[in-house]
Amino acid sequence: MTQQLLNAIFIGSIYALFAVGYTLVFGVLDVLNLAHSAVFMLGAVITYSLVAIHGLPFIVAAVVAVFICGLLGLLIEFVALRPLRRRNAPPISALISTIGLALIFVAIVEQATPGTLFSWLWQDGANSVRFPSGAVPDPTYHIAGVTLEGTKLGILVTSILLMLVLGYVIRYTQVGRALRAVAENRRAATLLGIDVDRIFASTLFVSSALGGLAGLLFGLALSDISPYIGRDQVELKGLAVIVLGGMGSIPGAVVGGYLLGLIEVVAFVRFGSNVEAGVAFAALFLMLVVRPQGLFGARLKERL
Amino acid sequence: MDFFILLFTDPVRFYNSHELLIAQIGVNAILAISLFVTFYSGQLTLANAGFMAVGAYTTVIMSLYLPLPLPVDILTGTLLAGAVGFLVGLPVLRLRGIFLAIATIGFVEALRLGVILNVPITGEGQGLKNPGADPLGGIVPILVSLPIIAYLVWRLTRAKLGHAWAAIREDELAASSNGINVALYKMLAFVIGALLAGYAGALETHINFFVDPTEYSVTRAIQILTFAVAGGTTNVLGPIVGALFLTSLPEIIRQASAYRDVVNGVILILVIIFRPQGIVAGGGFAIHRPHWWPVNWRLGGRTASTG
Amino acid sequence: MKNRLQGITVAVALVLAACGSASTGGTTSSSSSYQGKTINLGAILSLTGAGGVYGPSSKKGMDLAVETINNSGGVNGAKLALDTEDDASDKAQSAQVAQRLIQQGQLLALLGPTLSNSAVAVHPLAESFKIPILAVSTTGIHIVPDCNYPKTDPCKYVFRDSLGEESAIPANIKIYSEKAHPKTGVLLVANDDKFSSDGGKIVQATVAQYGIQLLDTVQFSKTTADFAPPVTRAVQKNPDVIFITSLGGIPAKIMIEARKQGFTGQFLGGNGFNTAVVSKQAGAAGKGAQSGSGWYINNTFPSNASFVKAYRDKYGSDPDQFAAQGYAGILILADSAKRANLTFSDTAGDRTRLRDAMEKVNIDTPLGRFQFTSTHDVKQTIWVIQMDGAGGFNLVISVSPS
Amino acid sequence: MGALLQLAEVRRHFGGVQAVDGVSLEIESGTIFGLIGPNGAGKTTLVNLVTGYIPAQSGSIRLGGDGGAAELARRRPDVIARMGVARTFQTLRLYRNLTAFDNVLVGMHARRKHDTLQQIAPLPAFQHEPRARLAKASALLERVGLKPDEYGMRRAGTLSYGDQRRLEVARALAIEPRLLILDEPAAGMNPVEKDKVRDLIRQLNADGLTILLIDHDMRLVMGVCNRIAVLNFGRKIADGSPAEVSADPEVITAYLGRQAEKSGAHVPGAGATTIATADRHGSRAGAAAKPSGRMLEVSNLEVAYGAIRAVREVSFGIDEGEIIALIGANGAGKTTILNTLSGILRPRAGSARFLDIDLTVTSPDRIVRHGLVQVPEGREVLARLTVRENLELGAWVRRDRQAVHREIDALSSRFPILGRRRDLPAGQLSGGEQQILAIARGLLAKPKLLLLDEPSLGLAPQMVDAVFDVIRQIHEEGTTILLVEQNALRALEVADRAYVVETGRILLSGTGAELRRDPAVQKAYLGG
Repeated sequence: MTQQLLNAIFIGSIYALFAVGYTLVFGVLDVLNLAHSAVFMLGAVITYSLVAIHGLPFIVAAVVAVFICGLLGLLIEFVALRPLRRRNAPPISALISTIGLALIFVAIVEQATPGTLFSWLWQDGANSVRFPSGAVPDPTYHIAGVTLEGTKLGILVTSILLMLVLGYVIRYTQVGRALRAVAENRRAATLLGIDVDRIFASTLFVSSALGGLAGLLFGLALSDISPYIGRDQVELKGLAVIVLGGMGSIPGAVVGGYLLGLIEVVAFVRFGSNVEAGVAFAALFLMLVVRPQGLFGARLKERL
Repeated sequence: MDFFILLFTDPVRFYNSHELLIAQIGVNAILAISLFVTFYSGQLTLANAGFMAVGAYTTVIMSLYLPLPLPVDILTGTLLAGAVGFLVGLPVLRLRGIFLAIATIGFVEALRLGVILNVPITGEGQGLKNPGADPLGGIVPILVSLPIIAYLVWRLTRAKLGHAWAAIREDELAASSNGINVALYKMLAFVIGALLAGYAGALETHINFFVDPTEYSVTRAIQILTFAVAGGTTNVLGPIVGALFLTSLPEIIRQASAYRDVVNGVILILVIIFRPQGIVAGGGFAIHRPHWWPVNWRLGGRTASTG
Repeated sequence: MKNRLQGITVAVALVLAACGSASTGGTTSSSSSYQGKTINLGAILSLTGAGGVYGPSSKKGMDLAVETINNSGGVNGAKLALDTEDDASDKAQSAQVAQRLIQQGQLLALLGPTLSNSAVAVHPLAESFKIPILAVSTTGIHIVPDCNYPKTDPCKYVFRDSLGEESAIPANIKIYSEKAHPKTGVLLVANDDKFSSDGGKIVQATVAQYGIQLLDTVQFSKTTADFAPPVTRAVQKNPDVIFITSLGGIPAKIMIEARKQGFTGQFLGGNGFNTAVVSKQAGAAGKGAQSGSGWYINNTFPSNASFVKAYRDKYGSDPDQFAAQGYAGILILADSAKRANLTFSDTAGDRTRLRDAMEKVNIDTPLGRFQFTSTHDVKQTIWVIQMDGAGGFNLVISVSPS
Repeated sequence: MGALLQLAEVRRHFGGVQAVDGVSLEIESGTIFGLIGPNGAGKTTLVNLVTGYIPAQSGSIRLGGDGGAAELARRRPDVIARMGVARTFQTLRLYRNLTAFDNVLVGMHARRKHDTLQQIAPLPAFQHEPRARLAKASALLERVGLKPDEYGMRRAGTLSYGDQRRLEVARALAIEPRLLILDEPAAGMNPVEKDKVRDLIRQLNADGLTILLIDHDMRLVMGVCNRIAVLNFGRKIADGSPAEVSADPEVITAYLGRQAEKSGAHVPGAGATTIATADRHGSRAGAAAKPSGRMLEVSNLEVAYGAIRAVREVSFGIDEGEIIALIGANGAGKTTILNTLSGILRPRAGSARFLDIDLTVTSPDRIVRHGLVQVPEGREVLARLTVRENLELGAWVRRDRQAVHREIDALSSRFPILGRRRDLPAGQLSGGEQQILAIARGLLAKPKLLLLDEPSLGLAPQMVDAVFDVIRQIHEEGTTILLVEQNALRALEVADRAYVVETGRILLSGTGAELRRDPAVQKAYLGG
């Protein structure tokens, strides 16, 4: 059971890290960025290719990848979100345009094999790979019958640190205040001289950078990097997480992440494995029915 | 392109060699309509994939275990889907916009991963073969019912029912001030949508031989949404065109085979940006020019309400 | 360039050998000349989407075979033409593509589709159109001959050259238990795709007869992010064997996690293990993981050696099981066509003739000596292999067909 | 004739605020009953209680009728509507994307049989009823003065403001109500349109309809109502004939605010108001001293929302150091003018220059950076941020953090409420406190020109005084101010010059004193 609880915490921190970026965009822009999972995937893929194909040391590769993912965030803002915002299209159309981007990102990686257009980015097509052994040290400790994996501990620490930093920025810095101001009332924010569009762009940058980071940590700790890790493994779980925590709430996303990890593992241990996959969504459904604003409920406004 | 060449030079052969595609278009069109109905009443739901599953599985299971005529199986599947729709609607219809959408996603996945994969009678992960399947005959009921359904829905939107839906979509508060029982009419839309989705699901099992859980995932739900939104949700023609367009797209752009999904995505984005109201919508064939930079600086719709 | 030519000539020699052997294989068909004709084949493969892990390999194998045969004078002078279509790993599209190919009218046979789910939709279609279809990668149950399952009438036009899990898994378990006499095992199975849960059922059905007690069956979803929980549960039962029936990267992820958690026992599995990618991903953790395979890359008999060489020359990378089975698929069809006295005028008739000829196939392929059973399933040597911990495989033993 | 609607001791509070506080009134059937009161007096809340949008917390609301009276409290809005209570909305709530016809047809919902079958089988036999309905719909449009063949097929959103108001009335009539509640039907209309509305109301009443009329426009209300009740801060302060009510001193106070005795008018809990903080003076000294020059120049400004032209050929200018007031009724276009100056809206024509920048093209944030700052209507403080954070954000455009912090401290000692509440979410402040916060926030941006939109909106009289004191002070400290007010007389007290805006046009202009004496203005704001 201890082992399983540890497992829960590790999964939780990955969920949380993914969801933080997800929820940030929703909180500030009122749109669900369905390309977030694709950026998550690219975070892992880019890091991998920099290490395995271009032979950079892992840390360098990671930093570069995270930055690139941030830029992808800007791409999302400029291609999929801003044009729609300009003409007051309903948030649902942003849903579709981000789906479109996600499709493109995944397809590009999925089709990249040696000798193709994108072989510099990825060479294993739809296959799933892991970082070359030795690229990163991955010690494993066995203490009192429990297994502690270095990489996972790494993730745990990183994600907690990051969330603290992010939390601090948002709560105590001028930029953070501006962010919350825009989230609450774009008009008022504008009248204070805040360039709302710039805030949106930087939100996308940060959110996507976080998403990318989450992705590469995922690939590292679970030795699984493929075009589908975003879409299949975390996208919907991430949704469940931000709903549990309260859509748009950063602490909500963090708590929600760990909560979901716990729920899943408990369900797995108590009621057997086959229920585990469904439980996240049952939880999501119930939470919305019982308490739509989630645990750390922000206000609910109509969004359609 | 040879897709069109064949279509125009030799329609008969085109039909013979694309019957399944056409059938699939029909099914998808019905699904898109089922989403359109709820959308028309101002609700964004993704539950259709789940209702589909109910319809499909019920039909197949019945034809496996009960010696009843096929229509009975299909009818039962459809009605059951409607019933499930009602039960799901009770709790979720309080929710609005994206929240309703997400709740319904929860329903779909919980149904798929939680129920279908754990109830032996559904064949779990292995899925179920449909003995009654007849890919070439299966197209008939589809092609027959699509126009009927389209017509019915079109007339509904013209009837008192439709006016109430439109009113609720436009402004729930004003609607109730006109004596419209908002909750009731929302539920009606939701259930009708469920019935249609269930029916489509039931029909689909007869053009492919096999039902398995993977088909009734959120991916499918979102696909249905894109049919409707890309096609346009101002009138019932939109979803049909959307389904037609997006379903045949993979066949049309086979040339781009490897990067088909890229093309898919690009087209999706282009449509949503240049035709925000969908392919079929008011404003004829006007193309919306996006103002890439703040020529006409606006903040949301919010400003227009001040003054 | 030079050695590439060699590769091809060897392969050619092979094909001829194959035909020779075929005629010794009992058929008395005089090989009539097809000079200037074309034998059109169609393949439905998953080049994009989830099946993209397998489809492309199959395609490479087939293309290589077609090229080789055509470069060596074709089939009684007739050229082979292969039309490969992607089904995007989607069942519905798979059936649509199949119908289009069939209705184009001049195809004599189809290969594929890649995924079991699609096969279930496509095969009955081919059957009802009376066109031979050869599955080259599907290993689930109810593929042949009962493509109409649960209807009992056998499918006459459906064949496969990919070793089914029904043969591979039991053979593998048999070999291992005869060697190591494991007492206990735990099954880890993905419950949301046909291939995996088929495999699971087979394992459950097999273990008993070798006195292995299945302590637990842990199901999981393909969408599981972290396999620590299922693995923990399995490892804590500390079984002698962990059976894994799943696809893609999952087996590797499980092995890695299990080793981290201190599992020292044996991994047994099926076709899910048999690609170099999996072995590579599993790395050291996978060392010794054992499975039954339809093909083994290091087999030295000429029909395989030359295939592997030609493949490396053409694509600059190692072939995998799916490439081999795709390649074999073309050889099989070519050989059958050779003996089928095709008319090239009456397509329906030719399709049936081809079908009849296929039933009598008996040739050397990269998979080994190949025949069809009376139920159109694979009759070949099963190669029991182990991951070598460095992205490759070692042969444990070969089990010749009963 | 008995009472059609009876309210007894109806109460409703939101959080701490008593929105409707024990109101009782009776509406005789067949009469026109007026309900007036300053903004935020609880008029609309009362309507929402009657129509069931907000459940009353206590008291009873009874709809009289032939079959005895029925209790409305705690019924669903749609039920109440079907019982014959129809309403229009203060903020237009038309189905903007439906045609005028469809709007009316939807209105008939409650009085219409389900026609699904007829619609599905559109046989001639079935067509008579729909045709009858269409006829009725066009009759209703006629009745409110919209030509069916001209407007019937146009989307509601594309109609002019006045026509939309009319259409909303037609939609309300479609339910064949016994009681019609009109919530500010004449808001933002010019005198001609208002006269039309008055005639329409009279007409409807003559046809035997009982009407509850809520409006700001005294002329209108006084003109048509048989009886009037006045609300202020949720309480009924007067009830009687137009004459009685307009004579009532309490009513006049409520409308004009107390004539603030300059002495001892303080922000509640304010310390010595004279502490005009040292460094603010320092930073302003120059500004105050500067010879006054043209600061803002607006000429022939025209702004439109879609089809509706909200502002037309507006021209005015502001010299450095002035206080200029724009006064006028709701929806007259004052706020639109401010938002255009702030760059949130773009004019269709005309020019607006502030110092050396062109306001019609500069982005809102750069406009603020150049020192043109708006304190928006309804405060728009960031409710979920603390008072302190709101202030910090006020200085977003500045980089001199230390100075900012000093000023914040100064402000919080100057307005002790802000000091004491600094760590509370701004949403928890009272209206007046929020207004002060909003102004303080605006000051932190170091404005050269400060736009104040309705600073006294919905404030208690003594709060109004406090706010105007603050305005006077900051003006004395050298900030130029453009003030938009409904509370005309108070605005005119402080303003150097003022412009009277009506339906998007500038009607009159002159010094504050002149306008205060101007009978036209008196009339416009006091009726009688």
